[in-house]
Amino acid sequence: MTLALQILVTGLVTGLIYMMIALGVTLLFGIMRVVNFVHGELVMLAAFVVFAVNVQLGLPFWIALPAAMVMASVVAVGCQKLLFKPLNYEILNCFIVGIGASFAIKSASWAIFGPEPLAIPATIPGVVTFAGAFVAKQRLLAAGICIALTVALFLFLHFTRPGKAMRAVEQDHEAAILMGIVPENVYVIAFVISAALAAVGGAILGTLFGVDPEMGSDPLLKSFIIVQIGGMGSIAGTVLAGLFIGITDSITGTLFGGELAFIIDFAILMAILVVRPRGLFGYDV
Amino acid sequence: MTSRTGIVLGIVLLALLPVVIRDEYFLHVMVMIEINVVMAVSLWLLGITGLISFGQAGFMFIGAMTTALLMKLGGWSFWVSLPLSAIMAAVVSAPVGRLSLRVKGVYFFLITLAFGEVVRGVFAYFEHPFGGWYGIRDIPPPSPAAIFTGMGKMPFYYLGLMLMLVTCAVIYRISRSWFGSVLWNIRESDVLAGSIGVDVPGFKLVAFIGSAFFSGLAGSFYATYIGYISPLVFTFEYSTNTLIFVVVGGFANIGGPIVGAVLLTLVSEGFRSIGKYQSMAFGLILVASVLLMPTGLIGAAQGWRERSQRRRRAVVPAADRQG
Amino acid sequence: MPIPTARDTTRSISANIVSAGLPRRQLLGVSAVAVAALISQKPAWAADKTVVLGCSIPLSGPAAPTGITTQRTVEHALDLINQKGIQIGPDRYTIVAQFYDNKYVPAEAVTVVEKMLADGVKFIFSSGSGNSVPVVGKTTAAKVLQMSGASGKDHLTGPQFPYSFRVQPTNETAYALYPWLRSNYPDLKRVAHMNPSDEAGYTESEDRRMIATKNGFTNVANEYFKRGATDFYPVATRLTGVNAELIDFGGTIGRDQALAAKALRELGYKGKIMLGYSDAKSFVDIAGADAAEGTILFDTLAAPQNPAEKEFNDWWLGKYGPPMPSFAYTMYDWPFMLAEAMRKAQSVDPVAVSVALRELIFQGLFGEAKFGMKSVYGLESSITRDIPIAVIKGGVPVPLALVPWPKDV
Amino acid sequence: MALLEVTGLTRRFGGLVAVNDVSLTVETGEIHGLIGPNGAGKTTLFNVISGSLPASGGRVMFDGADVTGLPIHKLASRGMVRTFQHSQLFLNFSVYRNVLAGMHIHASSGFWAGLIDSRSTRQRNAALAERAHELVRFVGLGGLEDAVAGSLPHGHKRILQVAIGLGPQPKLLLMDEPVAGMNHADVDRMMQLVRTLPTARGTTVVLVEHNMKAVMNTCDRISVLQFGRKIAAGLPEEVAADQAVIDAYLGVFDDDVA
Repeated sequence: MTLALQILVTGLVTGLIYMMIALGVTLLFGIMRVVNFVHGELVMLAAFVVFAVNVQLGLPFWIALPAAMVMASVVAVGCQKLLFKPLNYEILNCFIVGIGASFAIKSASWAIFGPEPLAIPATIPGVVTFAGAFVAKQRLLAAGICIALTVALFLFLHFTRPGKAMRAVEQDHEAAILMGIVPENVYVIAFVISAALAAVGGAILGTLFGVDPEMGSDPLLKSFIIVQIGGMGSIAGTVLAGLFIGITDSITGTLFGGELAFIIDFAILMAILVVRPRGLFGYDV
Repeated sequence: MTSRTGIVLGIVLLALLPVVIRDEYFLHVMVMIEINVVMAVSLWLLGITGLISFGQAGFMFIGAMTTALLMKLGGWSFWVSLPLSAIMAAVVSAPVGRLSLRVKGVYFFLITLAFGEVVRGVFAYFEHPFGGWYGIRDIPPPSPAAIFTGMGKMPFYYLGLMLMLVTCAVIYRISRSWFGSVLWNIRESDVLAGSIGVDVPGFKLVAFIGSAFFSGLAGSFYATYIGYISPLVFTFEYSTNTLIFVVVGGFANIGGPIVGAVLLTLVSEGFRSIGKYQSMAFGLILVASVLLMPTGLIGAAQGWRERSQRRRRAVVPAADRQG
Repeated sequence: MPIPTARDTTRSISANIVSAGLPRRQLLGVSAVAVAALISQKPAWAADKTVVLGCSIPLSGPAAPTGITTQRTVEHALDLINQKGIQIGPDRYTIVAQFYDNKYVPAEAVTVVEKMLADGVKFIFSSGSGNSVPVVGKTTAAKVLQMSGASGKDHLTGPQFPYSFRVQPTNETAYALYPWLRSNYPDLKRVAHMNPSDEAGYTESEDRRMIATKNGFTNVANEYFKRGATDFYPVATRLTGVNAELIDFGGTIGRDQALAAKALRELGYKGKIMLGYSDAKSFVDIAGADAAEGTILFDTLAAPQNPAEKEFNDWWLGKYGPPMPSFAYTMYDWPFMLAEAMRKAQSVDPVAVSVALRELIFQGLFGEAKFGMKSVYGLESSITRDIPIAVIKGGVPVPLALVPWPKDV
Repeated sequence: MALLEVTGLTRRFGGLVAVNDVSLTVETGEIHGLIGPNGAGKTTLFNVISGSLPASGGRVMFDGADVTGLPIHKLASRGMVRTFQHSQLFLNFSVYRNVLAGMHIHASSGFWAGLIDSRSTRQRNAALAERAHELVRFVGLGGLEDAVAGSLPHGHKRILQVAIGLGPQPKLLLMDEPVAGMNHADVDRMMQLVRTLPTARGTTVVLVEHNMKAVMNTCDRISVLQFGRKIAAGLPEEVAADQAVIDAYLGVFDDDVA
């Protein structure tokens, strides 16, 4: 029973973090059909900014975080204007350009930041115990931030003008243009939000798992899987799939060991796609 | 026909290359190019059907593993293992294709990616007979040993050259046959192709299997050439690299994947001496090439030629873009 | 062919009837240029008093920290060596290193080594067993001296590879560690093993379990995890369930060590943790001082103990700033050993140098170092030396012992 | 015997019933119109009949056989071909190649034969090429063989789509809004072409259309859908006089004549 609870708690928390990063991917995909491969690098760069501001400059985490969000947004919009827009957001070319940019950024980061893994100290150290299951307070904080931001994203999309414009573009591109919405502006907002989510993800990963140039690659791969299981472009699907993958990871990892978990994850992905080709909540692409 | 003369001349030059340049490293790079070309061209066969796979290394791995097991454990000859490996990759690809072709677009990207990782995971998990993370080492070279162990890389160069030429020739024939033209139609519009009686899932599946077949071939050759395979080799990055060859080269004709594989392998090799900046340079070149030539080198070359022809004729077709 | 005429348009397949010759011609032109480029890249031999040391190391990707640390260390060691030079007869030799990125991918590593062999490099350093094993056959055949910073046991070291040396004790550290543990921590009986799921991890796990059993320990668990996987909670949950008294992290390196230790402590694990190849400072930074407390660090130098270590430490901190990775110390000796062997052999012929290297007894950072382990691998090819051990106390690494290399191995 | 006989066809999307128990008979050689206000379920009915969507209930008999649930390409090889509301063309290919592609089912000389380029393949292909040219001329696109499909004016694109659909020599051509978005001249041209199909190509036609004038002038018989149900069927003048139909459209007639 304790084991089951431990598995659940572990899975929920990691699921929420994955979800956070995947939301940025799905947002962009929903709105402009672009799979942003640089997203993982935004996570990584944001973590380095948090490290620089928080550890090296000694300023509080709550100042470092917005700084990272701003920096990630600038890089993301830079990528949009310089890489994706010139390609008319054509999916395959954007994918490849993203891979190239990601290579270059990662490689440059190794050269700049050096070989040592760095760490951002926990904002609240310590462990919480309930009913025999353990969880670090920092993880609970991370989970809280993820939930808060997801709710904020939902409210933004449904109750603000730019949010509604984004949904309009997502649902019917042509109609949105007729309504006087300028897609390019909506894209910028989407990139900024997506980057901000990535930055928060990076800050959280940095405090939990340390900072290094490769830290964005694994979460990116994970978020691809989540986004696909949830259905490309579906926020609700991404939330559910994030939690789902978090918990399956936790179950397979705990019961069968890390190695097998890796195969099982992908097997689940394939199975879901065979049964529901567009994912849980996806629409035709 | 000048193009035919050009091809014959090219083949003759390639055949003479090791005689002119007796440099083992150069020959090794050429062998890697041959393998990359086979992979890129096999992926291109999917590309002309409008499909993009991120799991091509998975089929390569299956081919390589089949050869490794047959030759090392079974003591079989390479010449038997080679076709069997390609067939094994094709056999595995049939059910995989059946299932994965139910999804389209980005979903297909990712399901193939997942497949590649599952292949790696399975080979890594089962130490017997696949060798686990150790992989399989000391895979023997082809027979006769006198030629393949005693003469350096030259025999491998010729073997690879043969495989490359055969693969290119067959896939070129396919792309120019009626069958191939149907694949192009599917790439243009699979809905329309279906409405006029094309069994779209069937054609896609055949292209998928064919593509896996040639990837298996490349894997088999890789195994006997390098002599060592492991899950560290046939990674997602390897699949991605293959795709990059095709995209940078262009889809428009078979020259695309060939030029892409050759150029990028050489570029990457050329930057090797800059050590830690090699990956950075490769990434930047990739970005620049896609931005400057979104339809690939071949597309850019065609566009350039068309523009110059048009300028010569000074005829501008009145294209009506409504509807 | 029913496919229409050559007048068909843009992307149509027939367009290449006309163009088929072009890519081929382009291709040939380009390859000619590239060939020229490749050939012209042969290292500029600085007269006849230079020996080239080719290094195939990961400089990008997840394994990059090892490669970058190695490159910095080797550069410094060679600076020191070259200040004096290597006097062979009337000639004064210096060693020039070339660093190539093998990306920790075997095929890349093979290409790198092919390039070095073609360039006439006679001394090669290779990092990572997956990158070293596939090339050792080639270097042996070419009579090139290969030094590997890798596990890989008899796949790299043995009578069939007379010019291949392993310069870092990896799985072999267990030969020294477990007897030391038995006498210093007599209460510890139940050992759990945790390793990355790759060949280094497998090698470590195999040897450590075997050696632990020989020394009277009970192996209660053997876990593998995917390198670079961020969340250790699942693996840690498994490990906390087996009542282990000691968890041996084996081939786990870098960030993974800290994350695993942190997860284990957060999940309530109370026993001992033992790990190696680490940089103590970043381990404590990431794991947190509480989680790191009491961890035994093998083959880890907590702080410089002698002038040579001090000099190296100061140089590193001066040039790259903190932290100084402990891994660098373990990569420091071999360039000096190579130079010394050349001096002893009075030759830069790899075969002669190999013989001298095998006979060399070298005073390294951790005392006497020599190539040995004939009893295990059949040839003196794997480095043996004392193993420094540190322990984390109050958030900082403290030197604990210098465990002598067992006489019988 | 009727060429197409649809009985009790139903299609649901979740709770929504887009096509509700529709029965329909199309005789060989006729031009059958399918009309109804927006959202009446015409296109869905088309999609179900032509195999683009599975049916939730009911049966489709074509040419004496039950074809319910057959995939679209099997229906095409049995002689039932559909065209699409939005121009579906091989946009980057020439007009000639588009039409040639339409003859796919007559070209399948087998995979290997196609590869080897045998004499029989060549002969068959030569015959196909001849037929493709004939078809291009038949639909009135003669001289435009080498034009890129994507660069054609809208009206030509729709005509080209019909030509592609005629490639398999269908017994039945299902046309989804063939004159949508066309100007008067193009509408007349298209309708003239449609009227010749039964006699010149032996092709029966079912067409969904909003353009009432075109439908009334062209079709032999008309069925009317509303809210997924068939509310009337018969000769054009009968349908036009039907009170249910008038109620359904209520003034739409005038606006809709483009």
